[in-house]
Amino acid sequence: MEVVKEKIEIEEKVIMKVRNLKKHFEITKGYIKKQSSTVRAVDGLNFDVYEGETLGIVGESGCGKSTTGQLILGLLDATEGNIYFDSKDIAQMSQEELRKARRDLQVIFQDPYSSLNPRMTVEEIIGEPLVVHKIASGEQLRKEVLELIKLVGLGEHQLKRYPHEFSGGQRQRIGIARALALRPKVIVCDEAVSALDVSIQAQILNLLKKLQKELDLTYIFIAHGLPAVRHISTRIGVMYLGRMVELADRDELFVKPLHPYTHALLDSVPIPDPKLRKTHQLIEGEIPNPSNPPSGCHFHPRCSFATERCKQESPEYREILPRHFVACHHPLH
Amino acid sequence: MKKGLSILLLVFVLILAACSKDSGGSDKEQGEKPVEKSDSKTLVVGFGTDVTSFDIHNHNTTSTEAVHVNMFNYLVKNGGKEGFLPDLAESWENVDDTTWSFKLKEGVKFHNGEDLTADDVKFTLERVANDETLLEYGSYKQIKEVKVKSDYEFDIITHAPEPALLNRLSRIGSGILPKDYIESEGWDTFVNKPVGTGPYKFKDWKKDDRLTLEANNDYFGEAPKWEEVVFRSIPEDSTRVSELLTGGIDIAVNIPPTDVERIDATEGVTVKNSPTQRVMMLVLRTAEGNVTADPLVREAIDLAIDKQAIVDSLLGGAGEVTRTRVTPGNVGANESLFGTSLYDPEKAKELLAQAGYADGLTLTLSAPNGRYLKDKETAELMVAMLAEVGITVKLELLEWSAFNQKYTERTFNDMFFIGYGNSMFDASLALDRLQFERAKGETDYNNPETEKLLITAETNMNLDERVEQYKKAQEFIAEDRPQIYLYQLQAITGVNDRVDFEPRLDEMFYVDTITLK
Amino acid sequence: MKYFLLNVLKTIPVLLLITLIVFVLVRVTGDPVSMMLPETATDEERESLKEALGFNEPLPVQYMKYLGDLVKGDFGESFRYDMDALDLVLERLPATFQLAIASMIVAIIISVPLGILSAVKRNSFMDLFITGGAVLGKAMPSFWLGIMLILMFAVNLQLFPVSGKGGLMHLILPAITLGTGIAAEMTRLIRSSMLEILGQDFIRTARSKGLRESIVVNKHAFRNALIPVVTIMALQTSTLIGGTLITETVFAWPGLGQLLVQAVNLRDMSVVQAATLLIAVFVILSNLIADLIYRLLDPRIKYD
Amino acid sequence: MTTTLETSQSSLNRKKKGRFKSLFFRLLKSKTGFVGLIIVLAMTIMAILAPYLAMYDPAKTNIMSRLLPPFWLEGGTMEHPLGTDNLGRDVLSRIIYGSRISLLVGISAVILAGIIGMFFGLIAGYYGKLWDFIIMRTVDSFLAIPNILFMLIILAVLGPSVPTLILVLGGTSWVVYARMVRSETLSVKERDYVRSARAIGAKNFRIIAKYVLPNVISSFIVIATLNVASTIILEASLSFLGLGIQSPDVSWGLMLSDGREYLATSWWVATFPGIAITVTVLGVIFLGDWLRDVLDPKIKD
Amino acid sequence: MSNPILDIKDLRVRFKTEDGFVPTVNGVTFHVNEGETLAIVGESGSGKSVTSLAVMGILPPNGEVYDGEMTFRERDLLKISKKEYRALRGNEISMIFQEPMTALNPVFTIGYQLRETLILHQQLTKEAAHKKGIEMLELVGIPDAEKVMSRFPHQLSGGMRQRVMIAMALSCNPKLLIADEPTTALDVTIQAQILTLMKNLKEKSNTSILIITHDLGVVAEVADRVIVMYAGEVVEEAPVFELFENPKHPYTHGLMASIPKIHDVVENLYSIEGTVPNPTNMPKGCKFHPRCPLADKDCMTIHPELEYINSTHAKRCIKV
Repeated sequence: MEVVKEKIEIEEKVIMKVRNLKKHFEITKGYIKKQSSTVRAVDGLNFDVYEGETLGIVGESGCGKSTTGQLILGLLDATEGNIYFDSKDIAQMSQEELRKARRDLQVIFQDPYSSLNPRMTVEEIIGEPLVVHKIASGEQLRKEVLELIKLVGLGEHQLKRYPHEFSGGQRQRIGIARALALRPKVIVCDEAVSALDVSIQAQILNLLKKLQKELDLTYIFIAHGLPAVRHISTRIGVMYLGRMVELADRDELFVKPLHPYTHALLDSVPIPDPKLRKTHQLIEGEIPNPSNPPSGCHFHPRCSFATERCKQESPEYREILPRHFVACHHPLH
Repeated sequence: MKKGLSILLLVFVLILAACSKDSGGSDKEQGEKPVEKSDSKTLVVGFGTDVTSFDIHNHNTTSTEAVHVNMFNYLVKNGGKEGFLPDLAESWENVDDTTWSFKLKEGVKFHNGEDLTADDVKFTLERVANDETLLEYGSYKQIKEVKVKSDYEFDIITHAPEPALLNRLSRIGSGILPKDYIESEGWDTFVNKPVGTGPYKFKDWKKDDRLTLEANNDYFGEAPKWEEVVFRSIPEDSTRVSELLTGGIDIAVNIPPTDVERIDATEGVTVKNSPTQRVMMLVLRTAEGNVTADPLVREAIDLAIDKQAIVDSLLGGAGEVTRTRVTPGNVGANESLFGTSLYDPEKAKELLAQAGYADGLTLTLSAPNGRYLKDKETAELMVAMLAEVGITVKLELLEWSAFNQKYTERTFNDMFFIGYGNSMFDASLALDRLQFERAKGETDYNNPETEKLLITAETNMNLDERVEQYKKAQEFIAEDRPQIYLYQLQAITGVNDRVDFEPRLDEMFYVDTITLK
Repeated sequence: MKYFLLNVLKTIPVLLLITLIVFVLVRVTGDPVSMMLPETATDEERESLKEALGFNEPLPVQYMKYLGDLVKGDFGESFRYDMDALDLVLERLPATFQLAIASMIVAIIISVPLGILSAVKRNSFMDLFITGGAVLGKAMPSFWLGIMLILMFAVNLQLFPVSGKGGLMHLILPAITLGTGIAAEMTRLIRSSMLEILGQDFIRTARSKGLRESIVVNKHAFRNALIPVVTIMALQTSTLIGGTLITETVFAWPGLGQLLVQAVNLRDMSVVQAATLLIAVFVILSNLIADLIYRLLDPRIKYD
Repeated sequence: MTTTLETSQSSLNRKKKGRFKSLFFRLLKSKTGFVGLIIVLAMTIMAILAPYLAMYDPAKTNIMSRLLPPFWLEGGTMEHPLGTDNLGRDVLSRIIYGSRISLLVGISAVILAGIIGMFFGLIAGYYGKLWDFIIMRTVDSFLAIPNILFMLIILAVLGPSVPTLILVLGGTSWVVYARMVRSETLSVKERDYVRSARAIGAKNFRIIAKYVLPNVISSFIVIATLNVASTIILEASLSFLGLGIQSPDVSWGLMLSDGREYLATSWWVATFPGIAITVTVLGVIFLGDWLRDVLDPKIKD
Repeated sequence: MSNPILDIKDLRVRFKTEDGFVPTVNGVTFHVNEGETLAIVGESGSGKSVTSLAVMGILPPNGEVYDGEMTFRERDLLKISKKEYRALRGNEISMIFQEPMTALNPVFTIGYQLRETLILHQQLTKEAAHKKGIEMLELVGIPDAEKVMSRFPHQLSGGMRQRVMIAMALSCNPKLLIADEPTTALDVTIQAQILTLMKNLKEKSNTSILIITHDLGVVAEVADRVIVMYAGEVVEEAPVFELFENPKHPYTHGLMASIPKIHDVVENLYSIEGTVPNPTNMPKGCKFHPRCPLADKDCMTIHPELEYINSTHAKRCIKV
């Protein structure tokens, strides 16, 4: 009994709380802003991240998932809202505080070809965080770097090389090693496997899983590829036009999607089995322009269940079932 | 690519070679295609610079005046040896030390039809004598006032005795202007549509391109010989030569000595050398603290420079060596010092040894670049010549404006190289810089004997005595060497054979002295 | 239009800076008076002229005065010509324009076909020849080229007049002289721009449609390659105007360039200032126009 | 798409040889680049060894042997293989010595301009906002005044000498670099590796020094190389206007400009320095183009 | 068995680089039958796109076919003149590309680009071509076709642009449509739309499709037959059902196992170790052997031939 209770407590320990997070971009035409429009890239996000979990965030282009990642990392200033991390608000931190906070918060980027400085050796790249935070130097630094590079499955002989001498998968490993250098608590994986070939993608996904177990990491896994997200995540949030439309435990979401968009999204994924060939339940139309989103529920013009209410009223994001949040006036099931 | 490169270079060199062959020079054939003759009644003269202004009191360029003389008339003309000749003034008389009385020719009309009267003379001369912002103010401030006695009679009163007044009145700034026209239309109109009394009147002026004059058929003198005269401005020497060679211009001034042979070899064009008022010289500091303070050193410098060689090689003969600045044709010229020069490097070495510089010495020479004919090369050559006798010269070549700045600030070191002109045709302007007060910081020349001669001559109204004083002073100067005179520059002018042209000492272009053959 | 106006506004600080730069350049350093008087002038004469022209006041005062005058449209007087500096400069503008435009046309006539050809025949002997020629064109100082052209075409062959401004024939040699350097630059630019465009996906699309290569190149590729070229052409205006300083002197062309060279040499400061300002305005203007053309050529910008 | 990937992979392989070694190998493969390098090296060596290579003092005049033609023409001798000028100075020796100042001025001016431009470009690009505004407006102002006019005015005033020439050439052309570095910085700033440096917690200075600068420098080197060529030509143009190098110093531009009077009569006086300029510029541009191909993947052919 | 309209035999393509020739397609053999959809699947660097460009005759300037045969409807593509080839392109063979963002010329309107092909190949007048263009746009499901004709590419979304590309490719009723990664750059929901559209259009016409993709999901969805490429070679060829049910080659096997399944979560994914070999430095013997779990000494030396296990299923492996 006690054991079970403890387990739940650990599981439920919130490491990050995102509240009412907004990021609006002013799009300016020409050099002097006059004809500007606002893109609500992120428009009121609320979610928690639990310690040790992998929170997947999926959505199609323009849904704001990458912006969310950058906001969490403090690489962008939030327009509004709070991001509590270790009880401190990232959104309100000064540059200097942010610099310190980053020891616990790291990132792996999408494009392995552009996320490593081409003018630095692998050793420098991986050691950089330790040098910047004055954690290690000299022999100590070298030892740490060596440990890190082995951790991600590369060899010592590769330390003196430059990024361009590596393949995409290997670069992503270097990126992971760099992210791990500071022993962070949370790593944001921003489309970390999207640019990789299938066979390499599998290697990296396995590596990420292994590292999570060994190092007690929490991942925020941002991606558009549903299969990969499902594979690695414990919980998954679905975003559409800057808003979270659904958030639930992985299996719950896949088996019992409540939001029509989630449902359609899952249904659109081609299954690599010709026997399951199907006629898709197609969503009509295109993803609207984020600078001019539809009124009410942003999804209503493409939704086959939409009613008048959906056009008028923006649905509340609420916990319909335990641990299952959705923003829909007419949830499925 | 190597192949391509070499081919390209080959083509490049071939074009050049072909070109150089065609255009004569090193190969046997010299000169260009013969220049065709034309009998057009339009005369085209190619200058190096444009006319600067029609405000005759506010410019000081000889080439501008060379054009103005065709449009305006002075009161008197400087006839050189013939003395002063009447122009607008019919007669004149030196009444007392400070008063000159004049009588104007009657019936002279301006181009706009107005009559010329004494009021116009008063207007003209008093303007330049009183307005200190005018560039010619310095040459006319000696005039106190012009007293009009009648329409055609007036007196000029000077502040002090002014022996050179007639010289002043026969040069830049003394063309007589139409008072009524200027006063009613304003100066802005005048400078754009100038009106004078001369044989040619203004037609059109495209700045930095051409000034066109047309015949004034109402001219009070001999009728103009040309229908139209065009003064073109062509700054680049080689372009001017090319224009001459293609018949584009009839007369080209300032021909580079290098092109003389080529022009001479071309049928239809010839080159004329003529003396000018400009004398090239080295100006030395004689003050204590400079090595040039030692007269022996100054003499050595003089003896070390082979002036004739410079003239022959660099100027293509377009110069005449001299030991004085007052050249023939000027009042007070000491002709015994003209046409000769000293050159004796052996003696120069001895003098240096005597002065205690047996091991050589070092001094600085500043020279302008691009101001005078072959100035840079001359300076370089002199440096080489001085080196032969053991004088190491640090040559400071300065672009003209930079040179001029140092010149006015008087911050030159031991020596500088300069060419002075003389628009007054009188020794006073040529020698006044050697008066002690004015020589400070420049030559610091201070020979009491010379000083006395110069001061008295300046206001001496006894002309013969005055001339003798100047001649004497020149001898002292030639021995003291505050300035080492090198040579009188000659103007090299290219002339199309269709016209007869004799260059003048004052470098004026009296168009009507140029005739169609 | 609104966009254009906003860009015009942006040029105000630039213009102000330029007046400052020009003022500092010209006024702080030289002594105009010494240039205005002959070698034989006395010190008193110099001083009195200085006083009379107001050069003895402190520089900031002079600058403010200068700015004030500018606002009133008064650019000062030319010492050399004794007339309003602005009028003098404006008078010269047409000649320089004529030369500049002719040179640009020469540059375009040379560079467009050669640039395209060398891009299409990349790495061939033709390409080599053209790029080599472009380098040569760049490497020849224009005064040298100008003199050579005069010697060859005006003196020897007598095909063109030597110098001066007149009819169309007078324009050809100076335009070639000035245009060659620009053409060299533009040929290289068009080549690299074309090469970049020829590697684009839509060129592959055009080919996959079965279009003739000439259409692919001259229509699909060139229209796109033109876009960066327009911008660079505008940037070349400054070089072009700078080139007139030399070309006009060689060919005795009565334009702004010659005026400037003489004005600088004679320290005719008002003219230098007026001309420099006017040139700056012209360069800025041509950049603005290029920007407009750019927008016309590239629909992506117009609608974004 | 695939093809570019494949070629980039083959270049991956090549780069394993080591950066400089591989650069050299690639240089050997590019014929124009190789020619360019040889020319530039030859000119540099000529400049360094001038006193040993030249037969005469470049300023040594000899009035007796003025305007001698080159040896292959009638009247020419092997004593003056490329002839003599109007003061009887040996043209070949002057060309050899001229390389010193031409290259010195060309290279130093570019270095000076590069340093200033790099500094302001980085600040404008990285910090943006007001800095950017001030710097870029200044750049615009400079760009609106033609280079040569700018120099003409300053040199007329300061007086031309080697140091002022370098100062002026450098001080007026920095804007080109500032512009280029700024735009490169703006694009580099958006790359993920700069983001990741910020995510690591690196300070701005470190990011500029270790992440932005090294990635901007290759385009910078390309532009700088090409500008050495323009500067050499510009120096010649200034000589034409009488504001270039002054005697007794020798530069090619000065020789060319002085010799222009003799183009019609003694062509060798101006032609050989002209060829020296052309060949050097050719070499520098070839080298620069090659560097562009190698260092700057964006403009890669 | 129906007629092959495209028959490729032992196709070899190489690229000229600074290091000399780099072979990227090393003896590819396959055919496309009338009315069928053949998928070529492989990872980046496998040579699948180069193959398609070679068929179109639009290899980049530094690429060349240096060996092999390509026959399209009895015509030898390597022998016909450039002019004849041009007449085929966009007419009988047409192609759509991966990046709809960049595959359309940004400075011309959609209408212009659509009309261009029609005027060229079908000799239509401008008006007729315009009308046909609108028809085609409607056919591919573009609303407001009339308006879209006067738009510029950047004014359309990615999905719309890909539809335009398809309309353009199909406008002359091609016999063969080559689709190079047609949906890779699109969002999932849009991908589903495009794939459905392609399937529907194919059912209406009798166009054969050669689809090139790295996504086995797409393959499973649309293909009739599949060839798997690795390092410039075909390693397996089979009808789609057979391939997914019974992959023979270890690479095909690995590829399938390494895809995360959306409905079937496993703790650890199968992964093929190592990386794709570099074309300048190909392994000897079987090109897959360094990454192959079954490889032994023979695999290092023997370069296996493509052998047919039955009339439709071929593999290039000596171990299975």
